[in-house]
Amino acid sequence: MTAAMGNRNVKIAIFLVGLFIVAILPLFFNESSGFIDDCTLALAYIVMALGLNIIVGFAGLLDLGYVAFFAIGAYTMGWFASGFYAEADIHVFVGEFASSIPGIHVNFLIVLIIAAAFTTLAGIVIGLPTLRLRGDYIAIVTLAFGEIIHRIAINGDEVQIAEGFPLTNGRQGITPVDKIDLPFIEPFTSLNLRPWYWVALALALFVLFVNFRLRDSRLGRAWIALREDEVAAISMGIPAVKTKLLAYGTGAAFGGMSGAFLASYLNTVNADQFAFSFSIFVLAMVILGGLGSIWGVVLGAVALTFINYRLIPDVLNDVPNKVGLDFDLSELSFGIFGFLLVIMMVLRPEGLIPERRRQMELEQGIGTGDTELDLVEP
Amino acid sequence: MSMLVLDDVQTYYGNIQALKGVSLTVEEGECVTLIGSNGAGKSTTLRSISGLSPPRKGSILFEGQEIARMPPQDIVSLGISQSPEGRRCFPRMTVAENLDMGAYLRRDGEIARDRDRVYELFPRLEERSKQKAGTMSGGEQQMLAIGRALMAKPKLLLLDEPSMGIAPILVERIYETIAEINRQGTTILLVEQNANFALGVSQRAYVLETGKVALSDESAKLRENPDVQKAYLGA
Amino acid sequence: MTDASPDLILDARDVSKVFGGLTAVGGVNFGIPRGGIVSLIGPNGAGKTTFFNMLTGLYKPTTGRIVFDEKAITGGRPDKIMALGIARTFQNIRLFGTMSARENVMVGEHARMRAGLFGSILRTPRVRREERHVSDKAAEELAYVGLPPNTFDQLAINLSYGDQRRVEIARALASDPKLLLLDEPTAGMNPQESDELTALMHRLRDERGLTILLIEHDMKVVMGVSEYITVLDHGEKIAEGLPEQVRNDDRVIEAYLGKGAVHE
Amino acid sequence: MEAASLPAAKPKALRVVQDWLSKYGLIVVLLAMPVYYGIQDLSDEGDLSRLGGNIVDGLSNGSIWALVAIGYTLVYGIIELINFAHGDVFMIGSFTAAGFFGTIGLTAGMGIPGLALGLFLTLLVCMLTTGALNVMIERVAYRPLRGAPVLAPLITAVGFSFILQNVGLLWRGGSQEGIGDLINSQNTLFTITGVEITNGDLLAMGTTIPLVILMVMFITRSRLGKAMRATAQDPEAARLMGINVDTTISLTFLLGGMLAGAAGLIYALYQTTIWYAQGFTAGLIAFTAAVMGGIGNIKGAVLGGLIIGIIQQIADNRIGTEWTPAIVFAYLVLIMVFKPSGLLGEQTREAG
Amino acid sequence: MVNGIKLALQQADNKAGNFTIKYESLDDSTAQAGNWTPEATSQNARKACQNDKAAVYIGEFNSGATAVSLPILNECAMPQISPANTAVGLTTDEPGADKGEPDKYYPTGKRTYTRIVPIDTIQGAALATTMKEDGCTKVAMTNDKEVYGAGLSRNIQLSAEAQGLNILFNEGIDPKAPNYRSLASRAQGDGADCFVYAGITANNAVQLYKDFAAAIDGVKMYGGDGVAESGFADPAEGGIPESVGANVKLTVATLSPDDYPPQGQEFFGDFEETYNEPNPDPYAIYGYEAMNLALDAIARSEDGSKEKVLEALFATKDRESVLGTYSIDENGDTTLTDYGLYSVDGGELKFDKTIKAETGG
Repeated sequence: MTAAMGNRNVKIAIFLVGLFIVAILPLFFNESSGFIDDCTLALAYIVMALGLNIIVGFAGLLDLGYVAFFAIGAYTMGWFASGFYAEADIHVFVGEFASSIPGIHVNFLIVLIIAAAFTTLAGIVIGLPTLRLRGDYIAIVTLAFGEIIHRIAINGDEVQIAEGFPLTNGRQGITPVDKIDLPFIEPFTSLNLRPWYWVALALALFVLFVNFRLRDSRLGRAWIALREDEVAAISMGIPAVKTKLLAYGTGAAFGGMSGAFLASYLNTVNADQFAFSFSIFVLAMVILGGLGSIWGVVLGAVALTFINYRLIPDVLNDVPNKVGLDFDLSELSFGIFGFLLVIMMVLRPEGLIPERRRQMELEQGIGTGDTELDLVEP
Repeated sequence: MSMLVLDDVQTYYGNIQALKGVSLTVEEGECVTLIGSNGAGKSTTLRSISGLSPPRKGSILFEGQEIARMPPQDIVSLGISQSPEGRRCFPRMTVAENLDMGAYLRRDGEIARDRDRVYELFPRLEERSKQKAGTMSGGEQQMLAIGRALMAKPKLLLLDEPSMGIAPILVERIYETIAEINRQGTTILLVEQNANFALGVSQRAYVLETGKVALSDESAKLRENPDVQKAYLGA
Repeated sequence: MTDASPDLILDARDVSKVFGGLTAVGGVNFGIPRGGIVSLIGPNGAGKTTFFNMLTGLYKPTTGRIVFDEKAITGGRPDKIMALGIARTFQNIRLFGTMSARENVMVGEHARMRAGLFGSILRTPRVRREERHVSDKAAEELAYVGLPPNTFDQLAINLSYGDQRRVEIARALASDPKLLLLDEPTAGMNPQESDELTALMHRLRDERGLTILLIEHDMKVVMGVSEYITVLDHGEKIAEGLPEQVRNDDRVIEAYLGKGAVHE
Repeated sequence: MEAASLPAAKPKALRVVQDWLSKYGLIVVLLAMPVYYGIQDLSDEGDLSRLGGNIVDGLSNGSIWALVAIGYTLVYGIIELINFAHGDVFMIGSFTAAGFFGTIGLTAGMGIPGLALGLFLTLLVCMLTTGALNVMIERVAYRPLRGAPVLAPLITAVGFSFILQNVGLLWRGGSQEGIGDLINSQNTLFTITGVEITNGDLLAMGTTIPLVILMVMFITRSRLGKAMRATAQDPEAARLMGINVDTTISLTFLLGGMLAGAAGLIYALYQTTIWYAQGFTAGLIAFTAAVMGGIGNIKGAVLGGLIIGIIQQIADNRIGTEWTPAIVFAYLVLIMVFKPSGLLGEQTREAG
Repeated sequence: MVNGIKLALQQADNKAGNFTIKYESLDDSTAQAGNWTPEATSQNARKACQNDKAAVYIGEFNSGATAVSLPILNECAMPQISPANTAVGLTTDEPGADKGEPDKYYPTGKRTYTRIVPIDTIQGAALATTMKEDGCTKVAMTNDKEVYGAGLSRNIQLSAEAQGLNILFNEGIDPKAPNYRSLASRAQGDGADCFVYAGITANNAVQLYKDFAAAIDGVKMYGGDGVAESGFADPAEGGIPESVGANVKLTVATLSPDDYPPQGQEFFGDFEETYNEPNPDPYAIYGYEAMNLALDAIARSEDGSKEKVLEALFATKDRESVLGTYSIDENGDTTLTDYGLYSVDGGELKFDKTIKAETGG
């Protein structure tokens, strides 16, 4: 027992030291450095990947439409914190510049909560008809919802909620979006990225905490049970749809929060961002990191973010130049991205940091989704 | 020369060792039973022979040929076929198609004759030849699984738990047929939980415990053995 | 069981289930007296497990009405029926392999727990207390069914077959059921283990006042433990009565038992 | 077989509605658009030629989706993998076709016999290329992951999809490219009751129908076809029959790839525009078609492809092309709600 | 376009006044998305801001991307020249702009953005005027829904309706659709005699024009500068067939090569020499001019600092360029308003005439 306690203390110590390093990291870089930018994006993607991890990793629901929550979160930011609804003139706890332009401008923290609420609601609406289905059918229906939301985003400019209040701004995007404006500190700017980084870090820590707590809880057990043997689980009194909805709704909320943050950070809500390939991008983080493995997913998100935003555009593309070749690698960038996905997956099929249970399921062939009831009794 | 010789066969699932050195022999024309409690390694022994779970160590000689690391299709073509645990019929194929799959590797002209022979052994299958296997009862599927294995015209037939989950009345019928198949000249290696019946049809038997052979003798003698009676027959 | 029996814990009337065009269970009347041990036997494909699945809510009956403890449960959701007091085990053991024996049993208590999403995230004192309590209770149940204490925290997949069966029963018991459904509990057990299980069933009934419904092929177990037996064939009830009556029933012998089937 | 959790007992009226919906909902969903617009046409224009035109166009487009969807369904049926790279194999088929036209110098001006021969040659080349490509992908990206977590090959599939798209991008550039209209695709061949049938329609349906019939016959009748079905239903039992499962899986990829190649050629001839990302859209649509029809079921895939083709054209014509994908996916969701196993869904291990 | 920029720099010998100029190309797409992304765009803008030596930011190509980079560049007062943006709202609040535009793009309140192409209001009017002159009555309109396409289509529609043309529909298209046959047959059913597309080639324009040409006999087809490139006009480069091209007219804010001042003539010669491409896309010349304007502004500034360059940029008056003589007004817009009407002939764009369009009809 004491050994276990000691072990636990060591872990906490390592975590705190790591956290300290991560927290002071931006101070070592220029305040608008590309590295801090990539880190901020990585943190925002960690929030999404950990959200998706609750859905796919914990509850075993293959969601190919996670981008829907990114979209809804981002649009919440667009609706409530930009000049998009210029007919309205509502300002709630916002800074000087935002107060000076027309539109609905609500403080970031409030929008963050609204975004979480909206996406949870959307998660329930999408989940209710979907989660009754099994296995890959969930995948295809969530994919379908993701695409429907994408289309609504693109065509929302034709949909008027009220006169002068279209649903979205279509491909033209909602730009610019209000910057974060927290109480007691200077308003954020596009050029000083440190505060953005710390906000993203706070969000990531929050979702990390929730992931850990949920994994070792009554709900966590119920999700494993449903994942491994749904029939046995419901026969043990676990309400399948409700329990899955809790996973789906929670995961959705984090997608929405990250989406709202990114909308403000990137200063735009553009319908073309919400394509199927983004769902795959986040899913790849989860699977590559190790399904269900919290630190694995964090690592997966960081790895793919840096590959996509730094390694390929800034490092690899310069290689031919450096060796004196007149050859533009940027034409090859998504081929390289694909190639890296294949290589990493083949080398580590169970993920970078595999989760203990998942690995066991694999070795023992448990919970392969074979939980059907037989039509004819044996 | 014995038809089948297993020598110190060790088989693993992942990191778990299921067989810890099984050695046994089957002579041509015999019916041999493996009994033992669940998890003793009976099914794994059969899977090792048929190539589904190749052993990590040890040798398996079939008619003098080493088959321990051959792929299943080569083992089938040498004349070993298996009726697996849980029957494993192709549920969306008809009875007749399932039987045809049994003869997949054969290219001789006697397939139709052998099908008739199976129908003779299991008249129920002929009645249902057009029915999808998945819609049949467990007992009927068991007949089909044995019939399908016979369609490969095996020299050695491996039967894994033919009585599992089947009504007593059908168990009786299936064992009568197994005895008949053996009489007609097919060598049989049988794995059973239901030791009473199995020892009834076989000439010799091995008792497996935790991945090793614990005991082997003629079936009739094992039936009299008090330890076996207590553990496997329910005295 | 006929209408004359006043205290039925479960009363199924005219229950049938049709899959596609196939009648798996056709118009069966079936009752279980409170505190009894009742068996359901019959050949494969007779509809026994389908019947089980209707009682526990996995299948919705095509026709008929099922009353449990004076509440209609026809077509109700499995988790709700479970919460009312019907627990079960499965024909092929369906434990959660990557969980320990204790965790498996804790899943069985799911319906009795209250911690929700926010409670789980915040881990309030109440939630901590509940977790501790449930964990202790799981250990009690495991001890009750005779699992060696050193195996409580082993993964279910690594337990011996007989122990897995025990854990499955403990998991069913964890929800404090009134009616326990056992689907071929002795399948794959050797005679010695079967005997132990028979003893456990008697204890459950005598010490805890549980009612037990059993599907079983092993006639020795059935005859040894049942107070009452119902025989199904092709989805219909062909016989019912005391063990002796059923064993000598011509239709039962013809359809199911065969002549020399019962070795004793 | 059904969803494992059932709704709690509900008031009677609601149950009646629910029963009615579960019986007829699917039919209502499927017929809603054609019937609504048919009535509208009859009242507005007095005949059904506009709807007829939509349906003919839909069948032609749909037959291309059908061929691609078969590849999805075969692969899913046998290894339960959503093969995201399949659409891009189809794209490579189109590109091969366009490249080969140029190489052997096919032009619209040639006589019909020469053109027919040339196209037939192209068809063979395309089918072989994409078939071989698909087999190669399976060897490199999926076979090493057999026995790995089920989602791992999904990511390698996506990876290969990116790689193939990049190949297409380098091959023919980044934007849509018009290619020679060899068969005068949009020239009217004849008119039935006001509905124009074009050369392209004839080509699409005339190539698809025999290919589908051949494929169904191969799978139901031939020895290898039976081996494929057996492997799909129970790979381990199949091995006990002496079936070489790896070879059978390769064969499945070969067949799927060949059909995708044929679809690629038809697409190139019919649309006369190709681009590197066409496979992504096509893949999504074809996969939807496969699921709609009941994944694992060839006839279902064909039916799903044709239905989607028709929905697309009606939506393009009446509602607007920007909404079309949303409508297709909404249909998918509704069909899944009313019939979770798909239109002709068989019991698959996964779907239950 | 990048080639045009590079050429200008090369000709100036990498010098502007006393300053040596280095050009750094920043890609605004990512591997995962394959298209311009806000992440990469804002990163590029910040990179430029962070670089003390950066004096001018040339870009973006997409108006949507400019909406992202402009507010960032505005914060660090970086002078920006777009060679291609035509969206109205980036600089003015004239019709076609959304409410709140353009102020919302300028958090510092100071203008930092200029462009050398005329805004959509003018092109929309030019297209509408042309259609009216050609005798169109019922017009089927399509657009690609992007900032450029949607904005232009709005302006065409406003102008066309003012001139009495009947707009049957103005459909946003799905650029990923395999074809537009059903949409074309709808236009045919409605009796359309003219067709116009506002958008870029890369959004499936070739297929769109082909399908409308096939569905409607003798339809007259129009397009804006978004499709005025060889990739659209030349069948050898995957563009529309010659038979379709014969019915297509396009407006571009470039004049006839013959009308160009001498420098312009020179440009075409040099471009051919350097890149072995006799017929550069119209945007090549914009890229070329954008760089030249940048060099000019740097040279005119005294110290090459961002503040001075910005001042110089907005002080551009009567600059003689390859595009003609123009000034930059206080909004950052060019004073050029002439549009050239081109027809497609044998796979090449051929100058027809210069249109003097009256905005708003």
